[in-house]
Parts: sequence; structure tokens; C-alpha cells
Amino acid sequence: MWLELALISIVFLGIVILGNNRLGTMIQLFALQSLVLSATPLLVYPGRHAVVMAIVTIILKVFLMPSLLFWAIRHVAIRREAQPLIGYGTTLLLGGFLMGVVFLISSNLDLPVQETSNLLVPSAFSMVMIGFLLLISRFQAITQVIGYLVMENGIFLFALLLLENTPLLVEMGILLDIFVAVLVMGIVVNHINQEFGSASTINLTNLKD
Amino acid sequence: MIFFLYSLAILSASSILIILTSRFRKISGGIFLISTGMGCVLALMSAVNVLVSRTAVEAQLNLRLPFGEFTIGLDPLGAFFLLAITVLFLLAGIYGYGYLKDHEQKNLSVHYALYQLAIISLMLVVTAKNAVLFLMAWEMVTLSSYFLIVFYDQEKAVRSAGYLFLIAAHAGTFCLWIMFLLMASHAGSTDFDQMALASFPLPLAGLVFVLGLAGFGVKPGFIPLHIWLPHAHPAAPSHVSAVLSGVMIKVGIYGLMRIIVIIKDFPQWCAAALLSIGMISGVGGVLYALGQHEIKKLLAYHSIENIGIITLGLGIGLWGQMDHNELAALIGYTGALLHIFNHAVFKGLLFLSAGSVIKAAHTGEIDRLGGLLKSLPWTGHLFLIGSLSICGLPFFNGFISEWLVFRALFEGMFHFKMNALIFSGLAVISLALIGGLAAACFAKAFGAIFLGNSRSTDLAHVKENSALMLAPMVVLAAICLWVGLSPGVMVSLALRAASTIASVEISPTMEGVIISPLLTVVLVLLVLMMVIMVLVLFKRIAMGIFPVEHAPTWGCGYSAPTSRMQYTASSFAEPVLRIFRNILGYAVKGGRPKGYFPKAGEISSHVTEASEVFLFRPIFQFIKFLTAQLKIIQYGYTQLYLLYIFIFLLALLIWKMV
Amino acid sequence: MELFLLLELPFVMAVVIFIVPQDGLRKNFLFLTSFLHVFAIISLWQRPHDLQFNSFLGFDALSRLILSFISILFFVVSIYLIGFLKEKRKRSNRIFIGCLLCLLAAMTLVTMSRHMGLLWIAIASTTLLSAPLIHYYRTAQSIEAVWKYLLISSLGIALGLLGTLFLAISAAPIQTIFLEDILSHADVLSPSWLKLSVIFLLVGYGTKMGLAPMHTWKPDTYGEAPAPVGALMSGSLTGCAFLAVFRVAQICFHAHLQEFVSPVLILLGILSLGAAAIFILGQKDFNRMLGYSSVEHMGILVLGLGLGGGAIWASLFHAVNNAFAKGLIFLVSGNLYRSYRSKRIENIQGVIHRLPATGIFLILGFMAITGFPPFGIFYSELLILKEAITDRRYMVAVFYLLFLSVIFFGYAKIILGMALGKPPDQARQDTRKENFFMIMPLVILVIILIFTGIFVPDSLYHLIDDASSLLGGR
Amino acid sequence: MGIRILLHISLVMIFSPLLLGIAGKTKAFFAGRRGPPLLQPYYDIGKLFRKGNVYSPTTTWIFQAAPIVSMAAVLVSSIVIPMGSIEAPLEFWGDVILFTGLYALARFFVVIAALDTGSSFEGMGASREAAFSCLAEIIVFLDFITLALLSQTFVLSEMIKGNILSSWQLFGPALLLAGASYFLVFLTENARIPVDDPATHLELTMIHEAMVLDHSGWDLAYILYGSAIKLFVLGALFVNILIPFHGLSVVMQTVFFWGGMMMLAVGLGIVESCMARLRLNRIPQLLISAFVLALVGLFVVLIKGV
Repeated sequence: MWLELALISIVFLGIVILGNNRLGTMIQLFALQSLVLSATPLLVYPGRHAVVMAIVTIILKVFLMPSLLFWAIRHVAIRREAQPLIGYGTTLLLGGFLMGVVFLISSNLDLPVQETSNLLVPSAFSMVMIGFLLLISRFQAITQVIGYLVMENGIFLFALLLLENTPLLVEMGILLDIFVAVLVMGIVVNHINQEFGSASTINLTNLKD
Repeated sequence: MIFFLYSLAILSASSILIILTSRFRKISGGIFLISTGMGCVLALMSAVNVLVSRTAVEAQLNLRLPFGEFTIGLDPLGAFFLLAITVLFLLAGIYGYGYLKDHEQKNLSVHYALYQLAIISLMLVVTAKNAVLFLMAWEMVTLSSYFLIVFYDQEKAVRSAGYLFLIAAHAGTFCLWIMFLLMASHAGSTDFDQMALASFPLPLAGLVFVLGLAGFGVKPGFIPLHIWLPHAHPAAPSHVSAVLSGVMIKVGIYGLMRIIVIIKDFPQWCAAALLSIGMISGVGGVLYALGQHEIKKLLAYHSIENIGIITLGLGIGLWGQMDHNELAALIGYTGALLHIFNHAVFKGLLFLSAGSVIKAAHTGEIDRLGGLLKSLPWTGHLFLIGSLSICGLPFFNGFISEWLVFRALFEGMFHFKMNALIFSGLAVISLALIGGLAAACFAKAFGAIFLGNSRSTDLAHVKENSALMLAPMVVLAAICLWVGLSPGVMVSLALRAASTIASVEISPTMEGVIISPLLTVVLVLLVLMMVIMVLVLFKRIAMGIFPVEHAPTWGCGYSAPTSRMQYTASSFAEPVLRIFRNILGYAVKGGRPKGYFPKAGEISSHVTEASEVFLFRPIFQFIKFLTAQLKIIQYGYTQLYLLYIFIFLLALLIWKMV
Repeated sequence: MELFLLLELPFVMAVVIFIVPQDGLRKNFLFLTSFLHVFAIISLWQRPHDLQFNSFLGFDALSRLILSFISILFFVVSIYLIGFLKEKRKRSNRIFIGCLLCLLAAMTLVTMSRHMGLLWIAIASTTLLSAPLIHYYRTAQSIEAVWKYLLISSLGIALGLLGTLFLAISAAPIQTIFLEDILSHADVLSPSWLKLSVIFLLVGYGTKMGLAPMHTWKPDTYGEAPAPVGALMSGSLTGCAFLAVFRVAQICFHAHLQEFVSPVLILLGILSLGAAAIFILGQKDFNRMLGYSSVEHMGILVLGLGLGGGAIWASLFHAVNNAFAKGLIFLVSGNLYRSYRSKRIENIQGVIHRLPATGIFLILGFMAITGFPPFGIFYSELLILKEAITDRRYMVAVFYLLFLSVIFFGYAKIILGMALGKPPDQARQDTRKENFFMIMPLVILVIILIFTGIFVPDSLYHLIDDASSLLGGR
Repeated sequence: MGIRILLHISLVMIFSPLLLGIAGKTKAFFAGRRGPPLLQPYYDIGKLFRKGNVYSPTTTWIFQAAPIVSMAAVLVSSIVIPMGSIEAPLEFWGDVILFTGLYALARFFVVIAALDTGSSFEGMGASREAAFSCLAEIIVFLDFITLALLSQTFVLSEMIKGNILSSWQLFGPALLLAGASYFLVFLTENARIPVDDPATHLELTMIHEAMVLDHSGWDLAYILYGSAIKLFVLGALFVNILIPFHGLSVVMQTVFFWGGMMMLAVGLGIVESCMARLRLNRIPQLLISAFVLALVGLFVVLIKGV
């Protein structure tokens, strides 16, 4: 029962991020979502393995990554997404529509693994869709990074399904890679900011044929 | 075969040596001359003894390649082509050395090395016994001749001509890829001998033939595919265009013959297709040539015309082979092969003499030349011999090969069924028309360049070229005369090569039937020479007795005739072009000056190149337009790119999962 | 001992590089490490093909083949770098060479990993390590290129991760995703999850490889990256991505999903050829054209995999030749940029007359990438066509040849347009004579290309045979 | 065999100017005047042989060689044609091709000689001659194809002697059409009235005369003699085709042959006196109509079945 609640709250936070346009609040919302996310392995398979996983995800996703993102946008003047590529209303509608489609598809996917809760696969898929929508619909570089991270959270939810058999080393490796990815993206956002004076990707479009 | 391998080794070694010694021009030039000479002579010897002894020889190249081992082999067909290749490359090489000697800073050693690379790749093409080695050599021929064409790469026209040649040849090669792979997949191996053993069903043979025509048709220049020829020849230096149109374009015909050797029987329409292509290319080539007023462009179109004649011989030979009429097949193929050798010789001679005219008078425009026979006697007379032989007039080699093609066509007329009769009848008429028009065109060319008065004043200081350039031309002219007056030798060699194509044994009686009429022709020519001697004798005596005076040409009483009033090339060709104007799109621009105080009037006539203007230019523009439109895919927005990936993922999921 | 040389040494040297103060010394360290790396590979060639270090790392024929041409190319590029980095730059090249070494280690890890998860991690790290390399010139465009590269590749990596997880789900009965176990128990995996994972893996690693719809980052990245980095990325990085796709195809082959995956691979191949044809014809920028040429050659590789049979042998042969050909033409573009100071085609003219050595190698590079005989790509393209025709896939063959000819028109127009003609004699003609280090790697590459073209050594021949038998090829 | 060639050539040399005389006589008879004597051409040629030569400085040896080559070629081309009862000294497969080749050689040299003088009028004649002769050559070949199909051989004398009589009964119309088209070509080749006017010397209208404008003395003599021989040889071919006398006795054959030649000359005179010269751009239409006649003749042979 607790697991369904956690999954629903993760999806709810995802939608809130989608509707938000302030960079600062989006990062905090992401931190909150990762906190709930790191709790879920304890609910599904309580055990030593899950505890280690939870601690590592908390350190990485709740503290390190948001602080890095805040460091990256310390000089950014405009903190608000003035005019996104697609309006906020439409992105939310699109998000809702995509989640509907995902729920439909995942219902007829046959799941060989013993089913913890039938909500897990649809919520993970919808998190990926929301992350993808964020990536596509926004101009601010930081919003795109957050979109990428939300998608990673969705994928992480999938990893839970097979928690016990992937060796710890691989899990750690995946988390480490995501962290380094965000690190590099942060540095590049910094460079964009120095070069163009604003972290928006509008002026990143003159390389074309 | 050993000589052939030695010549290959010498040529490849010397091409590398020439590049290494590129700094000292004298030495690299010397190496070039010696090595080309030795290489060609050795290859010539190996070709001749294969032709004489009628036995095919083979050798193994130890190249370690995914397609297994590579064998090259000299059979009479390949040897006959080797004959033409070595003779022309040797003589054009010597001429080229003389032609480029006083060229300014240009680094000649690279050019010489490429020249030898062209020889090697051509030799490999005619001796390759494996489809992949054939394709390899074929591509090397294209590449080396491309770099030979763009020798004067400062001008933009030369570069675009080279580019047009490269893409046309390469597009042709792709058709060859499909053709050879179809044959290989059917016969199970890429070796020509294995392919020859397999029996090909008629529809597959038809498809292979069509692909062969498209693939092999680009280099010889069958009418719709010929657009690169008139651009490439004026752009290339003369000895390169001599080699190009003398031998390089014949490699396509060799390819067709090799296909006929491998796949014995073809559907009926293939020979009809060959004959119609021959007719269209022949007549079209000579008509376009009449409309050209630049020497090398004119000669380029004449190459297309002669390729048309060769294809007529090939077509009637193929028809004879399919109707199991050995005589027609043999004579047809012999006529085609002999015309290949003759064309290599007299076209080489014409291009080399055109080159020395351009070198002496610094322009190729016929309408600005005139009266060069007095200042360039050697070049003039050699050009005359070349023109006489290309028009197929009796004393020279063109007549012999056209005579053979005529005979094959008439054999076809007597023995075949109705549709063969119509096609060979049409072919006879078009061959006669080609002969007439070629005579008109070369009378125009020779008359306008060498006879009458010089149309532009600066021809005063034109002087004859060095002996190094004239010697090869004299040798070529001698070959023309030798084949013309004693055809027995060359016709029997060509007959041996033809017997490999028709894969039928030649009995001495059959050889006699083919060659004896030619000997009577030579007899008639001897009688003609005697009558000429008698008449000249009488004239000589009369000149002694009666007075001889000199007076200006009778201008029908016009008081101030100037040299620009002479008949120029364009005016000479005007009556013929007016008869065929709607085929050629012949248009005259400018004309009589208008108004009371007319400005300077000017008149120009030109022939529109149909297949280039209406067929290939539109296709190329359309491809360019299409790609330009589709370039907006890369519009610069990262979000757009991510959307592409997402949509593609969705499409895959729907296609594969649902 | 080799394991240390292959994997740990580059990391150690990367750390050492960060400490060493002078730039000059760093270059020599780079050269030394790459030399040792090549030495280790060659010493491994004598050993039997299937060498297992531990459960995670091991060699099979395919990984040995790809690792060898990666390290040889890296070694040649390191020679080039000695000349390239000689010019004074205000920022030290500490990060640049450090990332290069880590990249080498990451690529080695990709080829040696026997665990699909480890394979994903290694590929993700190669992406992240190559990002700073693109950012060498510090211009506005290079930032944009890096940003696009990062975003698109990380999306691809994320999809790859999703695919790996689906694979793990489908391998739930055997509880492990070690390559050996998956291949041996292939029929026990659940088919629908396996299909889903294959699609996600193909799209993910396809993005990394730069196949058609996901190729949009390639022209920008190769357009802005410095030449040696371009050579490395187009030669060896794409080799790793190709290895990953090959592994996916291997899994499908063992799970008898051949009819499922080959149409997808063929579609990807033809789409890439089509995209390359559209953009190469009439291209204005030389390096962007090289980016599209890399898309084209990746398309040919994947098309070869899709067709199966002899075409697998051809695509492996093509991978080897393509790596060296790409390396050659990229290093040539580096020389051109140094002398002409521009990437636009209209202000690069008469290369043969102004830089004779580079001009000749430009022509040889042109011959290599378009597939003229002495070089290997001619045979691989021919073999792939042969396979397409014997399988009666005439439409595929026709499209394949149509796009190849349009691409050839584009190449000929651009490269031969640059090679010939009169060189533009601007006033500031700093035609620094081409120094030795910039020409030496080109000579080595051409010699290697000739060897992999005509005189194919037997060991390479048998290695490719074993590698293609992994997928049931010849 | 040498003596028969010599006899043949001398026969042609002797009788050819006679035809011109007869044609001149008939034209005069039609115009109601006495006209020049029958042997007038002989006197002209004799007069020219006694005259000196005038050469323009722009000309080269080609100008002097052309008359000689053209006369010799036309003369030698006669040895393949049977003259009534006299057999053709030489007969071999494809002698027709040599026949047309020799004419082409003659024409080529005359054309370049015209261009050699450098005068625009000679160039005009040369270009017209080159244009119309291309068309004429095709028609000759078409007629030979018809003849060859009828006689199933390509040796000229067998084509003519063979079963010309029987083929006349069966393929009368085809041979008639071939003969008509051949007659039109005969007029073009010999520059007779409808195509060209041998009498006038107005350069602008002429084709053949314009080319030989600058020749004088011996050259002009050779040219006149050559054109007379050409008329005789082509006429002999025409008569052999038209009159099927090859089966009768030797006396009858000679009578028919020489009578035929006389009738041909008279016919020529009649045509010249009742027709005027065609405009220049009408001549191609004339030749094309001759081509169509020959083609129809060929179709008749094809349909009737060879």
C-alpha cells in the first residue's frame, strides 16, 4: 500500500515540475522527488542491499546534484522560463495525454517477473515521458538538465523491479555515470552563461545546413 | 605471357621512379620515354605471339583478397585490344613528351606517372579474367584518365569537364557492379571461365545485356550517355585526348564483347538494340560534329560516330551468332574489331595533329585559322591522311573496316528473316549516310584549317613543331596507309580475335572467302595509281611546253576581296545543318545589321546538344533542388532533434511490437 | 600484465598528466602511453582468441579486432598531436590530454566488457569524456556543438539504459546479464521483453553510432571539434558503438530473432545513407561533410549486419577500413585548417599546388572514403551489394547504389573542387611548411590502408572470419 | 586480264564525250537551231589540252591534284561495269562499295580543291556539292539493296546479268521505281538541269561549275573529260539495269546497249530543254522524293517475298 502511495506522489511531483517555470523551485521539487524515490527500494525488498542503495541515492540525488545545479545557475540573471517553446497549458495537456497512452500500453505488456505492484511499470514509463517532454518543450538549459534527471528517475524506478539480481557494482556505476553527466552539463551551462550572457538555448541554433 | 608480366613490372616500377626523381626534369622525362617504350614493346610482342599462335595464356597474381585469387590471361580478343593500346600509348607518349617539354613550371613527373598508371590499368582491364579484378582495373582507368584530363586545372571549364567525366563514368560503374554480381550469383563464382560454363536463362541474359549497355555505354559514348565526351576532349591536353578517344573509350566495347563471350545466347531484341544504338550514335555523332567549329570538339563527336560504326558491326555479328550464321557473325565481329584498331590509329593521328595545330596557332577555333598548309606542311599533310582514312575513302584503313561492316550487313540481308532484314537495311543506309556526312565534315575541317588564306592575321609567325612530335604522327599515318593497301595481315588478326567472340573455329576456306575480295580491291587501287601516274606524266610534259602564269583567285570581278570573305566552317556546314535542323535544334543568332546606321552586326550558329540539355541537366538540377529542400531537417534546434529520436522510437515500437 | 597496460595505465597516466606542469612533457607521456597500449595489443595477438580475465572482462574475436584498430588509430593520432599541440595556446592542455587518456581507457573497457551493464557504463563514460575534447577552440559554435552532443547522446544513453534494464527483466529466469549466460540461455528469455529491449538498445546505441534519425549531432560535433579529436571520434568511438550494436545483433541471433531485427537494421542503414546523400550534395563546410560521411559509413556497417551472411564479414572489414580512412581524411582536414584558416569550401582552393603533400593525401583520402580499388572499402561495398543481390533484395540494392552515387557526386564536387584550381593568394600567406609530425601519421595511415586493402595479412583475415562467425556469417 | 582492263578504259575514254555531243544536239534541235557539231566536246577538250595554266598563289598542290584524282577515280570505277556484250574485267564481292568509295574520293578531292582557292564562290559550290551528295549516296545504296535482294548476290555484274529478265516480269514495278530514283540521282551527280545548269557560268546559281571556277588549261580539260566519263559510266550502269538484254546474242546485246546509251543522251537533252533549274532549297525535296521512290521499290520487293 505504501508503495502505491510513493509511486503516485512521484508521478504527482513530476507533473508539478512540468507545470512550473521557476528554476529554483524546479530543482527543489526534483530533490523532493528523488527523496521519495530513494525510499521505494526499502518498501519493495527490505534488506541490506536496499539500505545501501537508498543511502547512496539520497547522498547523490538529494544533496549533491541539486547543489551542483544551484552552483551552475549562480550567475544566471533570469531565473524564470519567460516563453517556452510550447505553452505551459499545452505541455501539461500533452503530459496528461502521454500518461494516458502509457497506462494503456503497459496494461497489455505481459510481465514475466512476479509483480510487486501493477502501478510500477506505468508510473516509471510516465516519468520517462514527462522527463522527455521537459527536454523538448523548454529553452532554459537548466530545465533541460532537470528534464534529463526526471527521466533518469523514471529509469531508476524500473531498476527497482530487478533490484536483487543486478550486482551492486553495476548499480553504483549507473548512479555515478548520471552524476558525472549532470556535472559536465552544469559546467557547460556555466560556459553558455559566460558566452551568451543567458542560459537560454535560443542563441544555440546557428549551426545548421 | 612472361613479356606481359615484365612490361607490367617495368611500367609500375618506372612510374614510382619518375615521381621520386621529379626534381630533375631531364632524368624523369628520360625514364618516362624509355620505360614506356620498353613496356609497350614487350606487351606488343606478347599480344602478337598470342594472336599468331592462337593459344590463350594465363598467370596468377598473388594478391591476398576477400575474393580469392586473381588471374590475368591473354586470349586473342584481349590481345587484339592490347595491340591497339600499346601502339597508340607508345606513340602518344613520345608526342606528349615533345608537346609538354617547354611547358612552364608545371610538375610533369606526376603527369608522366599517371600516364603510365593509365597504361597499366588499361592493360589489366583487357587481360582480367576475374570480375572483381576487371572492376578494379576499370575504376583505375577512370581515376587515372580523370587526373590526365584535368592537367590544365587552372581553368574552371577544365575542372567541370573532368568532374562531369568522373561522375558519368562512376555512375556507369555502378551498373556494372549490379551486372557482374547478377552473373556471379547465377554462376556461383566471379571468375570469367566459371561464368562461361554456366548457362544463363534468356530473361537474365536480357537483363544483364541492358545493364551492360548502360554500364559499358558511358565510356564509349552511346548517344544518350555521351555528354561527357565533347567536354572532356577539348579540356585535356592533345596527347591525352588522343589516347582517351583512341583506346580508353574502346574498353567499353571490349566489355560488351566479353559479356557476349561469357553468355553465348541472348534474346532477339538485344542485337536489334545494338544495331539501333549504332545507327543513332553514328548518325547523331556525325551530325553534331558538323555543327561544331572547334577542332577537338569536332573530333570528339567523330569518336561517337565511329563508335556507332563499331556497334553496327557488333550488332550484326551478334545477330549472326544468334541465327547460327557463322559467316555474318565472323565478318561482323572482324569488321567491328578492325574498326576499333583503325579508329585508334587515325583518331590518334587526328588528335595529335590537332594538338600541334593548337600548339602552333594557339587556338582551336576553326573559323580563326586558315592557310596553315603552307606554314605547317607536315601537320597539314598528316591531318589530310587522317581525314581521308576517317571518312573511309579507298586508299586508307577506314575503307577496309567499313567494307567489312558493309559485307556483314549485306550477309545479314540475304540470310535473315524479315525484321533482321529491315534492321540491316536501315543500318546499311545509315552507314552510307555516315560516310557521306563524315566526308563533308572533314572536307570542312581540313579546308577551313589548312587551305585558302589565313582568316586571322597573326598566323604569320606560325612555325612547324619539333621532330619529336611529328615522328609519331608519321608512324601513325604509315600504319593507316599500310592497313589500307595490304589489309590481309590485320584482317586475319582481327578474324582470330572475332573467332573467340563467336567461339567458332575458322576454316582456311572461310578465311579465304573473307579476305580474297579485299585483295582484288587492292588490285583496283593499284590500277588507279597507275592511271594517276600516267595523267601526272602528261601534265608534267604539258607544263613544260605551255606557259604557266600566276594570278590572284578569280573573284568574279569583285574589286576588294578580303581573306575574311572566304567560306568558313559554319557557312560550309550550313546547307547540311539546314536539312537536319529540327533534329539538331540548329539555330542562327544575329544576322543582317538593322536600321539606317546599323551597329556592328555579328552572326553565330550553334547546335543544341539534345541529350544533355533535355535529359541530364534537368535530372541533375532536380536532385540538387530536392536535396536543398530536404536540408531543413538540420534546422539547428536541439529540441527538434530530440523529437526526431522520440518519433523514430515510437514508429519502431508501433511497427515492430504491435 | 597486459590487463594493467590496457586498462589501468591510461588512468594512472591521466592522473600523472594533471600533476606535470609543462605542456611539452604531457605530449610525450601521451605518446608513451599510446605506444605501450599498442604494444600490449600486439602481444595479445599471439594469445588464443577467447581470453577471459575475470567474469567482467574478457576478449573474443570481435573485441580483439575492434580494440586493435582503436589503439592503432589512437597511436597515430597521438603522433599527430605532438605537431598539433605545438602552437602556443593560452589555456594549458592539461584537461585535453587527460580526457584523451581516460577516453582511451573507457574505449578499452567497452571492448573488453562481458557484462551488458558494464558495457553501458563504459559507453556512457566515453560520451562524457569526449565532451570537453570537442570544446577545444572555445568558440561560440563549439559550445553549441558540445551542448547538442551532450543532450542528444545522453538521451541516447538513457534509452540504452532503459533497453539494458528491459534486457535484465527478460533475463529474469537466469538472474544475470553476463554476455555468456544470455547467449547460452537465449531461448529461455521472454520474447516480448527481449524485443522491447532490442528496440531501445538499437535506438540508444544507434544514437551513439550516429545512425539516421539520431545523427543530427554528428555534423555539428565534427564540424567544430579539432581535427585529431574528429579523427578519434569518427574512427574509434564509432567502432565502440558498432561493437555494442553487434552485441545486440549477437543476442538476437542466438534468440532466433533474426527476422525481427534485420529489417530494422536495414531500415537504419538505408535511412543513414539517404540522410548522408541529402546533406553531402551541395555541402558548404568540409568538416560537416566529414560528419555526414561518417553517418554514411555507419549506415553501410549496419546495412551489412542487417543483410547477414557474407555481408557481416564485409561490414567488419568495412569497419576496419573506415576507421583508418576516416582518420586519414580528418587529419588532412586538420592540415588544411592550419594553412587556410577556414573550413568553408569556397576559400580552400588549389591544395595540390600550395600544400603538395597534404594534397596527395587529400586525393588518397577521397579515394579511400568513396571506395576506389586499391583501398578496402571498394571490396566491402561490393560484397554488401553481392549479399543484397543473392538475397533477392533488389529494392535495397537499388536504393543503396542510388544513394552511394549521389554521395559520390557530392564528394567529388567538394574534395576535387578543393584539390585542384589556383590557390587563393591572400596577403597574410603564412604557409608554414607542413612539419614532419603532421605528415608522418598520414603516411602510416595510408600504408595501413593499403595493407588492409589489397595485401590483407592472414591473421587479420582469420580474425574477421572468427568475428563474423559469432553472428553466423561466412 | 590487264589487256581487258586497258581495252575497257580506252573504250570509255573514246565514247564518253560523244554523249555530251548528242545531248547538245538534241537541245539545239528542240530550240530550233543547228547547234554545235556532235564532236564539239572532243574539240573543247583538244583545245584545252593546248592551252597554258594559270594558278593562284593561295593554292597548294591539292588544287592541281584534284582534277587528276577525280578523273582517274571515275575512269577506274568503270572497270567493274559490263558494257553490253563486253564482260566487266573485274568482278568481286562488294565491288559496289568500292564503286561508291571511288566516287566519294573524287568528290572529296574536288571539294577541298575548291576550298583551296580561298574564294567565297568556290566555297559556296563546294558546300552545296557536299550537302547534296550525302543524300544522293543513300539513294544509290538503296537501289543497290533492291537489286541485291532480287539477285541474292552482291557482285555488280551478276546483279545486272543474272536473272534480270525474270525479275523484270515478277518485280517490274520495283525495278521501275529503282530506275526512276536512280535517274534522279544520275541528274544530281552529273549536275544536269533540274539540279544544276551545266551551260551557264553564273556562280551564284551553280553547284558543279562554281567548284571548278578557278581551274584552267590542263586542269579544266581533265575536269571536263572526267565529268564526261562520269556521265558515261553512270549511264552505262543505268542502261544495264533498265534494259534486260542479257540473254540475247552478242550482236543484239551490243546493239541494245549502245542504242540505250544514245537514247539516254537524247533523253537527257529532252529533259534539259523542257525543264528549268530548281531553286536551291527545292533540291533536297527532290532528293527526298527520289529516296521515297527507292524505299517504296524496296518495300515492294520485301512484301512480294524475297
